[in-house]
Amino acid sequence: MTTALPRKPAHHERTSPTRRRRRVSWSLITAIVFAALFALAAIAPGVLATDDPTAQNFADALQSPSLTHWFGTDEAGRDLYSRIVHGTRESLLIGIGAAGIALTAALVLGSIAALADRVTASIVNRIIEVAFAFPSLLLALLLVSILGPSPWTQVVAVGVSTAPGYARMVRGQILSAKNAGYVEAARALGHGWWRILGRHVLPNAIRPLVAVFTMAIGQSIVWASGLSFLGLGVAPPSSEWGALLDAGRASILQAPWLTFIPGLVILVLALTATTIGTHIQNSLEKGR
Amino acid sequence: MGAVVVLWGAATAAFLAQMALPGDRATAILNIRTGQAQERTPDELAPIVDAYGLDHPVLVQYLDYIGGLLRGDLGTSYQQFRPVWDLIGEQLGSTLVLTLTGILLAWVLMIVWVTLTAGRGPRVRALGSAVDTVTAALPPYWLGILLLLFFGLTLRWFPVMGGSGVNGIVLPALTLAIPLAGFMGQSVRAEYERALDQPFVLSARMRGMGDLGIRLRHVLRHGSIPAVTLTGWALGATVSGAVIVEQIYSRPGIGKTLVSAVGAQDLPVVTGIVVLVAVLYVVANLLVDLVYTLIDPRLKTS
Amino acid sequence: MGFTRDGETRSIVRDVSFTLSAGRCVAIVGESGSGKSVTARTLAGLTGAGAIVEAEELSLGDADLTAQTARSWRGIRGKRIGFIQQDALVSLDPLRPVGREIEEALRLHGWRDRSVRRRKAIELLASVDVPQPELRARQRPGELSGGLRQRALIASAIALDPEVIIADEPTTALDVTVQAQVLSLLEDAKARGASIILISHDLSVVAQLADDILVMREGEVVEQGAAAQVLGAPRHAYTQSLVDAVPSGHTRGERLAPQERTVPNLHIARPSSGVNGEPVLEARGLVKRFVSPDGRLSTAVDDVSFTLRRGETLGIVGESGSGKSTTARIALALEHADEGEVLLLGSPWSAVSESRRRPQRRRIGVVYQDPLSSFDPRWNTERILLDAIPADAGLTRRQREQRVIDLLAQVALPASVRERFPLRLSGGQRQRIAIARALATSPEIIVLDEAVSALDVSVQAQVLDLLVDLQDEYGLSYLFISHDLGVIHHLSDRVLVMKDGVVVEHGDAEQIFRAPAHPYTQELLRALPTL
Amino acid sequence: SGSVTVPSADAERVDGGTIVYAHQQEPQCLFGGWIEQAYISYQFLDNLFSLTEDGEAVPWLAEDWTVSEDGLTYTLTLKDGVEFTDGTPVDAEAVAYNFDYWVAGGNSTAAVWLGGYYESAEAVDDLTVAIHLSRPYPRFIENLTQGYFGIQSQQALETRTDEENCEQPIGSGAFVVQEWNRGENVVLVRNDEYTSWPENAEHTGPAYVEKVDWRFVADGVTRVSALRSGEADAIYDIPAIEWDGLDGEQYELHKYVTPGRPQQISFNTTREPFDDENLRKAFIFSLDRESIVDTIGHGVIPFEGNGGVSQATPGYSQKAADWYAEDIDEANRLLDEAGWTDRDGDGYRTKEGKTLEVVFPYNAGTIINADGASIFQAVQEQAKATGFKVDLIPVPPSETWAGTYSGPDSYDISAGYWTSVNAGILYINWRPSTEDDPNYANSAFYDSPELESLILAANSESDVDAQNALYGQAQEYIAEHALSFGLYDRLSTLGVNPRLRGVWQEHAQGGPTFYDAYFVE
Ligand SMILES: Nc1ncnc2c1ncn2[C@@H]1O[C@H](COP(=O)(O)OP(=O)(O)OP(=O)(O)O)[C@@H](O)[C@H]1O
Ligand SMILES: Nc1ncnc2c1ncn2[C@@H]1O[C@H](COP(=O)(O)OP(=O)(O)OP(=O)(O)O)[C@@H](O)[C@H]1O
Ligand SMILES: [Mg+2]
Ligand SMILES: [Mg+2]
Repeated sequence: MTTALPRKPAHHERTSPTRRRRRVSWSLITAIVFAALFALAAIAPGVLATDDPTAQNFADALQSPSLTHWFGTDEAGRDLYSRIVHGTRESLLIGIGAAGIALTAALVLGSIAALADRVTASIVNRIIEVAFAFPSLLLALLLVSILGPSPWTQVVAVGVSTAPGYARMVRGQILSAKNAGYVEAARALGHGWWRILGRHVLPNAIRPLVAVFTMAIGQSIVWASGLSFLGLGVAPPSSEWGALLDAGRASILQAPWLTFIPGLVILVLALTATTIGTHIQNSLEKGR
Repeated sequence: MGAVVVLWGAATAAFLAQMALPGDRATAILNIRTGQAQERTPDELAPIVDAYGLDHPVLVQYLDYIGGLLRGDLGTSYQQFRPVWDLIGEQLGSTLVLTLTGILLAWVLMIVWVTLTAGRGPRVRALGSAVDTVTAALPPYWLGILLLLFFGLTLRWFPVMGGSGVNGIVLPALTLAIPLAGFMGQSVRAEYERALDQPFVLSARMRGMGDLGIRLRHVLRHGSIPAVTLTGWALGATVSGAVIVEQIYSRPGIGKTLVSAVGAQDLPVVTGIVVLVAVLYVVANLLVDLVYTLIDPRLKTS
Repeated sequence: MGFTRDGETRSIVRDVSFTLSAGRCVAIVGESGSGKSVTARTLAGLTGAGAIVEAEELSLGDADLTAQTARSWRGIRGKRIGFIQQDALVSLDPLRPVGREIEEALRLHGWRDRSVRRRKAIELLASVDVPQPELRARQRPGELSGGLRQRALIASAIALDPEVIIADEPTTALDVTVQAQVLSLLEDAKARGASIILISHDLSVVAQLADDILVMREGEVVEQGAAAQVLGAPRHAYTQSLVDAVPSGHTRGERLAPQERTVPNLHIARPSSGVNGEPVLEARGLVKRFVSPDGRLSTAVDDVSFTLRRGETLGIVGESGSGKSTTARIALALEHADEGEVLLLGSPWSAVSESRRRPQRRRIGVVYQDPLSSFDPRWNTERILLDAIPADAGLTRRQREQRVIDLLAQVALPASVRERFPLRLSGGQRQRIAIARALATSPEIIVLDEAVSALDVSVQAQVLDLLVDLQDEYGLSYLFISHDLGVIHHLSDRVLVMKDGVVVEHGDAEQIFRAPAHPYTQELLRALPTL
Repeated sequence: SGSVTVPSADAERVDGGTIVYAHQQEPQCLFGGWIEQAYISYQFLDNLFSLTEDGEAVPWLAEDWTVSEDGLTYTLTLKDGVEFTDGTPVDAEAVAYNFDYWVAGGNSTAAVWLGGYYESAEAVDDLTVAIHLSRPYPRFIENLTQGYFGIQSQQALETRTDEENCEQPIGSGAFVVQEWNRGENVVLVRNDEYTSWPENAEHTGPAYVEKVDWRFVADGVTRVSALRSGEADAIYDIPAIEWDGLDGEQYELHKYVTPGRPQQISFNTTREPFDDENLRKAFIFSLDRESIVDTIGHGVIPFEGNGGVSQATPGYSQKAADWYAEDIDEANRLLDEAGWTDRDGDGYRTKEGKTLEVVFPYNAGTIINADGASIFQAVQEQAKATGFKVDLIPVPPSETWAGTYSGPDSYDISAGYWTSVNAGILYINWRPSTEDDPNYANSAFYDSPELESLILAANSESDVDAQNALYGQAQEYIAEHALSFGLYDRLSTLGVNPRLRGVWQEHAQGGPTFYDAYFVE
């Protein structure tokens, strides 16, 4: 006799090692395909889009997506698909660069706050707190005003203004990694402090940040579009996605594709990055 | 003590950053008053320089400013001729209402969504976290306009020009809440699923408790801890998040005020807002600590 | 019954049958992973997702349990079946007062009035011998000792006087004295007419309570019968080996596990002097104080002195919180003592700077209770061991890799383990890797802090055998810490009994176990269940 | 979305009601020298004169005026019995005080208009003001019709704080500022005692509606949506792309081409490359400005070829506007001739290793809206074809206002408009900028006594036709020397729900006027 007993989540299950047998993860494969496309677009945009991204064709202005113009055209008849493809490099630069700056700054500050001697640590801690309490929008506004508009400014502005949040996270991670059993075990083996720091503490503290980093990529581009919204975007005719997103804003009722498609692309990038990041993090966490 | 340092630091940073802004402040003040953007002759600028002491050494200006702060005087806006206190006081209420409602909504959305999807088998979980990621990366302008067009223009449930009216708060708050819910959802989900795996969940089940009861009475509390941290952060980040929403829904608020003050190089207003946000941040942190110990009394001692 | 995953079904437990009548206790024993908990959960209808349960009959009183819906199961659980879970220490919600957990059981089964519930919860706590029940009811699990927590859990399980109590490892990880209290509680319940299903890998615990015993192995019942018969005259070889694997005074010098003795590959020069050689580790008047959470200063270790000689095993025994681990950490110079000093191989150890100590560290190794947390989760076994081999050993890469294989062989692990991550290994294998790591530096002393407490008897037996073999072979000295008197008795030459940071008794193992001088030691020994 | 319900032509007027009007930008004060301030203050401050559609100044607070023989003294006669809403009379003394107040910094734009001409104002008697000028200024009265010249209560200005005067100016207008919820709206209530309507108004007596809820809605999409949802009865600044749609849905649309300087681009004539007239010409020849503006402006934004003044300005020269048309060959010829013969890898012209680079900062988000930015990008792209490398630099507001990119060393071309009721703006924009007497409003930094004297002669010419001819010559001079070129005209647009009637755009600056507005059933 077979009876179906109530099916409840099994609690041993998820922690049991047998669980993690390799399976084909379609989401990961999709993510990798997209990542490859993004990379290609960034390195050799001409391969994916042969049209000149700035070429205007007034007769073709504001065409909705079609076979000739996959993503439609903008008010000057520029092909949105080409613009997006050619804007990939700058967008990724902003996304990855800003996330990179944010996390690097966070790592440096966070590690000092967690590892340095009392006085230094508390000074750095205060700096992080102040930076955190400082409205990040204002920080970005001021930086763009001081540095002048360019993709690099965006990278710096977005990166610096999001760094304090991550710095706190890093500090927490390092503090907990520092107290981990394997650190004591390494000490008991007679390893030096720097070796322990380099081999155990930092790598383990950084591990959970992989997912954070990948998430930060998408967020940075959205942040950059916020700066464009405030008139602090990259210089035209750049087709950085945040700028595209913002440029299409006014015509959202009549030409929704002009803002929807860039937004969608940013979302896909965010999803791609997060999927890959989660996967990397999981494989780091669980071993192979 | 720490709070004082944070306030002083934020105020000083704001002051210095303003000083580092390129361009001449007096020119900005005059240009904004005329709606022109051009250079100005010293004669034109003299009255303004005089009125605001812009020719004093930076250190003197700084000391004046800090002295004012200590006396609780944030100065007077160059553009509106009003004490910064009044100006902020007037705008703060609406921003606070917006953020608090937004945070509240975010919590509700996040709890419902995570409770529905966390720990439910691979498909549902994947969907759950994909939605988290997507919502967390939604450009606020997009989201705001979509909500406005759908709920405001098509369904007419809520006003398009929200203003500060009561039912005008819903759409702006949702615009803030949805990405925040996604953001919080990502970290809550992990914690939530971890808690679902805990033995005490099984013992509750063994007591005869149903799944929903377990999720809401036991697991949620464990899962919420990261969301509390993020909430503290969100309260502090109020200004940044609110500005776009305030523009779309034509709400008054501190975000808009800040952006225009930066544009106008209205130093007293900018620094005033920074100090205020720092205060908010300090308060938010205190609240977060309090909520932590409410949720997890173990944290009180450590 | 079995589990289905990814389309393939794995059968976990097969052909288990028993009948339990009121007022009796049936025990299920077997090594880890043999399916005891799965069986227990199945009885309460909570086998888990993807589980397929086939039963010819499964009934409780006159209710057919195979025919229950999710909703009707909820009426049975807690009311007719009380379940005391394995991992008792984490089976109460850490964020809620324990009183609320007990009330919850009442609330779920129709007790509407809050104040009545509250009163009943306090009564229940009192009935399981919790002192100051009103106060305790308001405290959270974290504020209670392990024993109290276990009792609170029992109170919540028996709140509605269920006909059947399922107790899955109710005493694991508890001190002997607390264990005795818990067992007597279950005995009371039994006396009141409840039927008890007791699950344990500890035969001595089972011996106290069970009327009938099922011995499980790999999902099958290998032996089933009355308690006295199964324990006294086991018929099945497996049961016999389980009985044999229990360490105690009787087993001293005997092998616990049936495996052949493996003679490990040599890399440590066999010391010339034998047992009772010169002192290798000396502690003099160690004192360590901590600031407790309420701000007061508490003394964790109070004037502890001992001497560990070459080739001998010094056992430290005592209840949880008695300062054993702190002593060990001070001995390892990982913790700084407030007073007193430690000498390693006759020279100052605790008093010198860390940089002077560092080259010496390889001479004293350590194995922890929880090896998993002592391994960097990112590293596989090979990397962990390579990292432990001293860089100045003058070995080439190839030689170092060979050394890893040798070390694994020394702890009786196959070379294939190198590629694997500790998380993916069994508890016994992990503990062996921890020992291999300790051996990698060719130490003369190994400090073992609860190194076998987390293992089940048969695996524990293997590890203990290994330790004995290594000592025989290389004349290692062990500072062996455990709260398990049996293990201490089995292994130690001399014993240190600690209580509240103080050494209450110190001397030759045989003598202490035979004729304990201190009342505390006597109490410990009295509480010790025996087969 | 379908059409709005249009009441029948003979629908009854309902008295009272509140007009919800969604405006774009919120000023820092309700009175001042920014056009946004003029728009709102026009609702509650009366001017001395009002401008008709034909550009004629007609009585408002002033009943009449005379000018002395030498053109240096204007004598204004005020209406009798008009009171400010604080109860004080609108008398000669108050008006004279207002003049001094503007010049002393009370309204910097008014001060610019009066600067160089105004000497003093005096109350001759209760209702007679004499204004003394240092030079003849025939268009003086017309200029006074701009919102910058709203008359405020002297008592209020003298006795109240800056803050109060900023927040609630006291005038004698059809409405009174009731409250200002910053960031949200200004509530204007009807002045029931109103007696001083302008002569060109459509009715007399107090306004029909009781209130105007003047809201600030920065986002164009939101404004249009508010109009469609019926929440707003009227909105300002319709995005060009929405124009046809709203028109089709039967909303009443108003369009006003602002006179004055159009949205034009001027060349920095003090440095390379545009110190060379031929290069300036080459740049203009490179552009097909009309199709750029027609495409991006959706046929709503008018193309403007004239670099001096807009087509709505009296004295406009069509000849100057037509001076240049796209002529790529000519552009290339001029460039080759100037020695910019080589091209780099991207197709930009070079000369002696230097790229033909044109720095073009624009004030993103403040003065230049999204359409403007698109038009500039189109200019950039077209100029690329003939080898100009135009570097568009979006300038953040803080730098914009600080004038960072406005000095002679900071740009090659710059864009901007300046509203004005007449071609007198030419003087402000083209008065030579010299070392000793810099004129930063002269964004070409062009120093030509010839041009100056043309404009000055025009300014002082009292005969309208002769004056227009002189202004025309000045515009042609600008075109001939390619000092600046026009792109498009600045518009002031309104969209009005058809159940609200009688809204009109005043003719000095195109702001909405609600005095005559009323709802119908
Ligand atoms: N939900 C599940 N899905 C798949 N396999 C499971 C599940 N729960 C348990 N198992 C497997 O069933 C086997 C028996 O597990 P069980 O927990 O009953 O062992 P046990 O005898 O209680 O061991 P221990 O003494 O360690 O508690 C183990 O191999 C375990 O991995
Ligand atoms: N780092 C520390 N800070 C504060 N108190 C500590 C610390 N480490 C240990 N203690 C306290 O010192 C006492 C002795 O702890 P120790 O870990 O040595 O006990 P133990 O005998 O090893 O117990 P167990 O059997 O539970 O491992 C305990 O009361 C413990 O709470
Ligand atoms: Mg078990
Ligand atoms: Mg211990």
